Amino acid sequence: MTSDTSRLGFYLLLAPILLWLVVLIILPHIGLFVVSISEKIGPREYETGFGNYAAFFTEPLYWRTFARTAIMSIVATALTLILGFPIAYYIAKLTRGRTKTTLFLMCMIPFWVSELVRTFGWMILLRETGVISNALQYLGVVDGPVEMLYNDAAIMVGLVYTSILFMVVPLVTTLDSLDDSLIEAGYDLGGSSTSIMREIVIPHAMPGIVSGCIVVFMLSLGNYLTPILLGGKDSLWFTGMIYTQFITRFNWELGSAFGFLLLALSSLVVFVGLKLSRQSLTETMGRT
Amino acid sequence: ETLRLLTWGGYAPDEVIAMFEAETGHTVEVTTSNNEEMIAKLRATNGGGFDLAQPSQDRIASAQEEFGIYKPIDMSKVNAELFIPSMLSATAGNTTYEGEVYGLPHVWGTSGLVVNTAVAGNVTDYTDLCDASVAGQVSYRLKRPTLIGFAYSMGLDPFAAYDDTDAYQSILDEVEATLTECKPNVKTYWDGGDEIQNLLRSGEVVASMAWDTGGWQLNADNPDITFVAPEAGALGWIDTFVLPARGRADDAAYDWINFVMQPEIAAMITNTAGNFTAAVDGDAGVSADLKARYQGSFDQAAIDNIKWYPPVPAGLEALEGATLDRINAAN
Amino acid sequence: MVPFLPCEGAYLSVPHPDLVCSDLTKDFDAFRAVDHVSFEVPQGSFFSILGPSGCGKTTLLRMIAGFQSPTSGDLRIKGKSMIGVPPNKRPVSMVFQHLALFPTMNIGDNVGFGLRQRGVAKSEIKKRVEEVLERVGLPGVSQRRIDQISGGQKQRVAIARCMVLEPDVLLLDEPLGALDLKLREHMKVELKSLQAAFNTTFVYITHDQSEALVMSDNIAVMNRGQFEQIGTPHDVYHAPSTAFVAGFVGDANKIDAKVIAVNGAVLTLASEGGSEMKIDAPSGGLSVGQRAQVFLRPEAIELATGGDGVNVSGGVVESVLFNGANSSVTIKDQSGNLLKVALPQTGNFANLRQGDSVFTRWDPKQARCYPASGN
Amino acid sequence: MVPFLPCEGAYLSVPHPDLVCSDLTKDFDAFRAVDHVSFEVPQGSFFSILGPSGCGKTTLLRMIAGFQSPTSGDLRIKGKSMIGVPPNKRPVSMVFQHLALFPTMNIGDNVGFGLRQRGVAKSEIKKRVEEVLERVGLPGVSQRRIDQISGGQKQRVAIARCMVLEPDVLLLDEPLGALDLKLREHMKVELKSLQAAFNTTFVYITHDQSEALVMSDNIAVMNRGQFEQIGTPHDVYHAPSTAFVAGFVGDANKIDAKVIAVNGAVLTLASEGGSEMKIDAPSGGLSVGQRAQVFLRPEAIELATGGDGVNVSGGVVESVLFNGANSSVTIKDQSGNLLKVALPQTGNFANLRQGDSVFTRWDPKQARCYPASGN
Amino acid sequence: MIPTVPQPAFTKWCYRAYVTAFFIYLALPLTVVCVFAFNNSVFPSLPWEGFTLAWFFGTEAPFIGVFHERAIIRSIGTSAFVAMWVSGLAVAVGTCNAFLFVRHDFRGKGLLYVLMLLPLIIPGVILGISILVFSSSVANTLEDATGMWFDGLRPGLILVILGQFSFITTFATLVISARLQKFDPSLEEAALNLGASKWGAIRQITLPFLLPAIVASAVVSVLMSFENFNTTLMLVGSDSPLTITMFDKLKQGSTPVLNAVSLLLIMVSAVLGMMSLLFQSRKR
Ligand SMILES: Nc1ncnc2c1ncn2[C@@H]1O[C@H](COP(=O)(O)OP(=O)(O)OP(=O)(O)O)[C@@H](O)[C@H]1O
Ligand SMILES: Nc1ncnc2c1ncn2[C@@H]1O[C@H](COP(=O)(O)OP(=O)(O)OP(=O)(O)O)[C@@H](O)[C@H]1O
Ligand SMILES: NCCCCNCCCN
Ligand SMILES: [Mg+2]
Ligand SMILES: [Mg+2]
Repeated sequence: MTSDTSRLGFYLLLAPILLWLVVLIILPHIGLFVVSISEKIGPREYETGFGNYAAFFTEPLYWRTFARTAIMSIVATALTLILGFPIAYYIAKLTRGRTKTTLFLMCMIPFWVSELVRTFGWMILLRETGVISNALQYLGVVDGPVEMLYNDAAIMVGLVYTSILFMVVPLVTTLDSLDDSLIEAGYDLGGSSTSIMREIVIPHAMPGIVSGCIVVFMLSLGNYLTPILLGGKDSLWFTGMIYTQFITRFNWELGSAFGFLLLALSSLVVFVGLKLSRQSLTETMGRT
Repeated sequence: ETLRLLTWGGYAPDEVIAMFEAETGHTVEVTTSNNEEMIAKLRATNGGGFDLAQPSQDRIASAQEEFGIYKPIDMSKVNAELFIPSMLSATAGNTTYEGEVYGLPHVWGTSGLVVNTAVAGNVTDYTDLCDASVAGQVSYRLKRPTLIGFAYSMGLDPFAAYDDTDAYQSILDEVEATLTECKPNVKTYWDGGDEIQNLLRSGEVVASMAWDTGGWQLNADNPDITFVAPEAGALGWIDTFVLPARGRADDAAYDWINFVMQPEIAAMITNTAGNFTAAVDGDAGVSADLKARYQGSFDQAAIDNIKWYPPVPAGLEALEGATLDRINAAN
Repeated sequence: MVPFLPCEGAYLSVPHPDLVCSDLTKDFDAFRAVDHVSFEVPQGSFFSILGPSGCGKTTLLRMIAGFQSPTSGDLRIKGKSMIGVPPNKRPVSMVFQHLALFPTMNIGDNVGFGLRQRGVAKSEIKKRVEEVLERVGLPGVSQRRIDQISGGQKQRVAIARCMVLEPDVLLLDEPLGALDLKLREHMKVELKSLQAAFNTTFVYITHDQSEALVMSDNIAVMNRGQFEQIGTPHDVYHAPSTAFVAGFVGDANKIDAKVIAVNGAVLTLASEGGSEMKIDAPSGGLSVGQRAQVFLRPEAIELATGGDGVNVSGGVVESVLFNGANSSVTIKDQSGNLLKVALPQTGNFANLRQGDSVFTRWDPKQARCYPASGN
Repeated sequence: MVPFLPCEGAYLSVPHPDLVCSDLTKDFDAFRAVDHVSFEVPQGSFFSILGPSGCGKTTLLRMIAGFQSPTSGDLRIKGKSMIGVPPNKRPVSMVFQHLALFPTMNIGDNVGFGLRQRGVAKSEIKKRVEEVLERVGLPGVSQRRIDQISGGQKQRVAIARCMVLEPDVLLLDEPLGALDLKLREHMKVELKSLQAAFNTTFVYITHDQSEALVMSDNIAVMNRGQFEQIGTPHDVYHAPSTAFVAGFVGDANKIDAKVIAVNGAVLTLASEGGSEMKIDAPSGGLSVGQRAQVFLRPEAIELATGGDGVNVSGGVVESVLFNGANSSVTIKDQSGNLLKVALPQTGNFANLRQGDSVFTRWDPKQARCYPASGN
Repeated sequence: MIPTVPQPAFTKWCYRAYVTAFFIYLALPLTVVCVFAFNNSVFPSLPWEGFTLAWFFGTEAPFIGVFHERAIIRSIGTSAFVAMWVSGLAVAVGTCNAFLFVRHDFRGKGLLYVLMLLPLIIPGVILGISILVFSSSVANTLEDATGMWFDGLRPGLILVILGQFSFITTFATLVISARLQKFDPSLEEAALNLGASKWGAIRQITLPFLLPAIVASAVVSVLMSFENFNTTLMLVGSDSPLTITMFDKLKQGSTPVLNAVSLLLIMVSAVLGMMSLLFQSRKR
């Protein structure tokens, strides 16, 4: 109880988190930045400069892919929200007891297997010789095989699938905490379903919506497998580009710059999202 | 000792490993990969993490120059008699950097066309993949062999331009235009050997630029599908043995090299990988079917027309990369 | 957009009670939560439903509000049947147990919610919100967040939110339950005066008898889904019509006894311990030999230093509970029965100590007596 | 391993109070939560600290338990100073406000926890746990989880968990605060009898005057970190030594007035409204012209239909609060002062209605009077 | 909208239909993956060639079952090894963090908390490359200076473990903090009051109370580690965890062996997930 020992305890608790954050997060990102501002001018020769960033802005391929990735991620986030909200609402407000637990668990199932397996499943379903194409032919809806793989829609399906859980869970949590009597009070005061949704339910669910959207957006933006495996020849993804720079092109410098830009983009979108919805990172993410 | 082997799919069949482990007492851990990733991994580890790697011979000298990730071959530990002398010396020539030899030949083969002749018999050259008759049913890799194959097919000579950056760039520009135009024809760009085989086998793809071995393996199941040496010439490659700079099990690595180059073992590898090896008498034990398929694809003219990859000068891949990116991005 | 303006005009000539429930019943599967309840609440009165936890009060109230539909029976407000009318179309408003103020809105928006739903113009809403807040004694708070006001103020905001809609009937589900003791005492009085000021019909449910007694014009005492008695607070306290009401409303000594003589209205009973007592009260048809329960309020018993007469007995002080004005003693009579007796507020007997001998006396008219039931 | 066996033997000859606090003070930064508090608690007595929320009760108790260290002052238990002794080495046990039963252990493990810390043998622990559970009236529950018993039972388990350690002093921090009304009434009586049975010194804090009055041998009334009065429940209720105590303990009418005459012990005062009153009580040195506060309990005022004399005045009934035995009326006198008057339990004046005229009368000895303070 | 407010039957019906469709959407890919593990064909696709267990137990090429695929068996071992370490480290550090954030007030706490949350909004690939780039440059510097080799700083299991740990710890911290927040500190005081030492109180009271959260976060960490791809991809050396091996195989083209592995994975994680949930609800 004396202040000496509690000081010691405090520092003992402080040490691991500092070690973790400094050694694994902060220093590596500084390192990444340092590498991103070194330009390669010959074999094993480098000099400092913003050439890599310049390359990004002068090469349309790079920034287009960047924009494309951002836009598709935002679309995927919006889709996930639209598809997930009714489900979360159903689980939180329209079911009780065992049914509720079961449905909630069922939402978690995809999370329990790796993204690779999920994506693999979609490949089996969507490919030209896949299950859906065959089923449609069998039902006589189409006469020949249909290719549903290798396009942006397939990517969307995969992204939404991969991330829906991260939308539904925080939504269920926040909606659960919405007291039924608030909704009843809304009706009692003459509200309609839409006005109650708009004025009571959604404002209450805002922290869940925001935290769900942040997580889904981050997952989509940083996704690699889904666009690679489900996407077609035009489906470039910025993470794939980073991978290419690091692995195929051995160009760590440009890859680092890309990485930093992606980081900046994600921080920016998250920041803007938080500002627009008047939420704080600590409050929304702290409660997931 | 544990031998950590970084190689292509099919180059280290389980039965061979079992025999090797039984004979030498080493254990083998295999990581399958491709040229780019092999180099990338070794670069990231600064030449560590693996004890033996198998990139293609054209990609060794430049990587060594840039990253210094390999160590020279100690010929005294290699049983040179197991190697076909011409290949040994050709590889030595192409993988010399600052007077040291870094590579030994292992498997060789070609890239060309794999075609379902029943539906796409008209595809006989790389550029035929862009023909309207096979629209949406074509595949190739978005990698440098495709650029080079198309260049030859378009009447250009990319290898000759290797040392002239500007000339090479203009070749690339032409190829880029063609491939960009060809893009709507492509179903998907393939990545791994089995992937393209699956696409061809299921009929989703009917013509493709691919490795010869894939074509021959498919031929066994479906006689309509086979490897076709393109009119402009197949692209010849040799995959090698190299020692990562910081490999820890050199002895095991040399043991492995000497073991797999024995004729019987080489034949086993040929039978699984589908490609012939640089082992003396390696083709003796190879199945007659495979030989027949090889002969069906390559007549003497075609063999003479094989374009063997010269070493890639440093810096060239950056140009190619940019071209590939632009093709990828084009709409 | 204005579905329930107070129904005046045509109806005014016929003096309807505001709320009429007839034979209202609600079953949850096999369990009957509300059992053939009938009552009427006249316009402008304060009607309380008092009963122990789980007796069905909330279920009844929610049927009136439209959140449960009755299994059978009818429910009329201002003469119109409400069966099948959704909650947002009924001319009733409800103050929820935990108030259910919308935490995402400020006070003005909370109070204005109902008017917004009716499509009232913004400026008009603002005016009426200010007005009603003033009437509940909270002028100028409309910009505050709901966590910036105290519990008692929240209470008033919840009422204002309902009253701004001018409902025919205001329903209140134990709205004081969450407040602390002192505040509850205060709000009891305040609620009653708000009701008087608005002159709206209040239907109030509670399990706290003191709340019901203090505020109501009429009280319905509910037990196991049924109404046991409906009456004024005075009736319910002084003339409970069942043993349950006698025991539940107010403090009472309960004595198990047997009738040994009936003489007109006067019963003579013997307690289990053997002491005899006389009761002059509605007997509920008790006859000699029947077992009965006698209820006797602590304040109905007088202490004396000696004497005899009807219902006088000597005893010994078992314990003294000093509690200011509410002090009491427990007295054990000769036959071993314990009797709780309120100490007179005059300060007499304030020096009584454990073990002292003392006499008790009570008026035969002050006790109530019911046939012993199963429980 | 047995650091605080009850200190008997040598000490028995010297009759120490169990707990002595002298000039105990606790500052939180600039804020003084406990301000020079001194008191003694004799062995085996029930000592309550009564005060409004935030007055520093918990802080004081936590200093005794060792969770806060005093800024200044001394604190002795059985004669030994406890300054610097860590909480796990003090011979006191504490019953926490929310009981703090360990949810991860069953009841037996909860009660045995302290003995395990002392390294008592398993079989011995089992025996003593059973014993103490029996003493608190809960034999055989040791295998149950804590969520399998009721609130009142939890209360007793929490006490058993402390008592098994035979502490010199048991501290209780509003242990009834979380219980509902009926259970609280019941536990009040039960706690007192448990204390008598164990004959352990209890230090009990509460903001509920009725708890303190019913249970305690002595009550300290605390306000803003200071003790305003220490005395028996009777003293505190009937002879409050400060205005704060008079207002806080029990219900009282508070009348602001001015001294217009002093005649020995009898003061004559004029209320703000102008009515005159006579008070015969310790005056606290009031002199003519001084402003004063008069406290008058509702039950000290008599109702009459007419008459005159000392402290008699006519008035009109402003409102009637019918509440059974605790009914009262508010009466407005001619000068507009409101007076709350308890209705006699005899049933007289039960028919009083709003607007009736009535007279009030009170004994000059029943009022208390203090100099008006700043607030 | 809620059960107590009546809704038109049609609305209710549509809503249910949507929910059903949604759960079919959720189940479909996994079902398909599992079903094709039993297809007697070398492709995980139609047509259905009959039922076989060869993709589990087969020894004859091309029907080599999971249990005879060296690479897969080895990578499962690698994954398990990585997951154990990651989960152990993450839970340990997460527990410390929880105590730090819940029990202590200090300057810069808010900032540190935001930093702690940061890994949630850093894409996994970036975490991977930043650690790769940083550790490589440290290794290069050290090696240039000392002439020794620092293999731990090169891609390999250590970096994979650190990489996964770097963001999984955030989850562990959040889960454990949430539980610690619900802990009533007076329980610890009660223990002290009953004679326990400071550490004894934590060990006997606080940690058992945290146990459900600790177990839950350990399980979640294991699952996250097992399925992590993005970060691992950049840091992997010669020992690749299961997802990487499967990805390599998938790129090569796929056989139903992958379905078989997936089926096993689904089963194991379902069991793990259930266990942690059961544990949590029982210990609540
Ligand atoms: N939706 C329901 N399904 C089944 N039984 C219910 C339901 N709602 C209430 N009950 C049961 O009906 C009975 C009455 O419940 P109700 O809530 O009306 O009691 P109450 O008088 O309001 O009690 P309290 O004072 O505790 O609020 C209880 O026994 C309860 O368990
Ligand atoms: N750790 C602390 N730091 C600063 N101020 C404190 C601290 N603990 C208590 N206080 C302040 O000291 C005063 C007394 O607090 P304490 O908890 O002792 O009151 P209490 O009488 O127990 O009130 P309650 O009846 O509400 O429990 C309060 O104003 C409180 O805000
Ligand atoms: N199945 C293995 C094929 C290996 C091909 N190596 C090709 C190198 C081309 N540059
Ligand atoms: Mg209720
Ligand atoms: Mg307190």
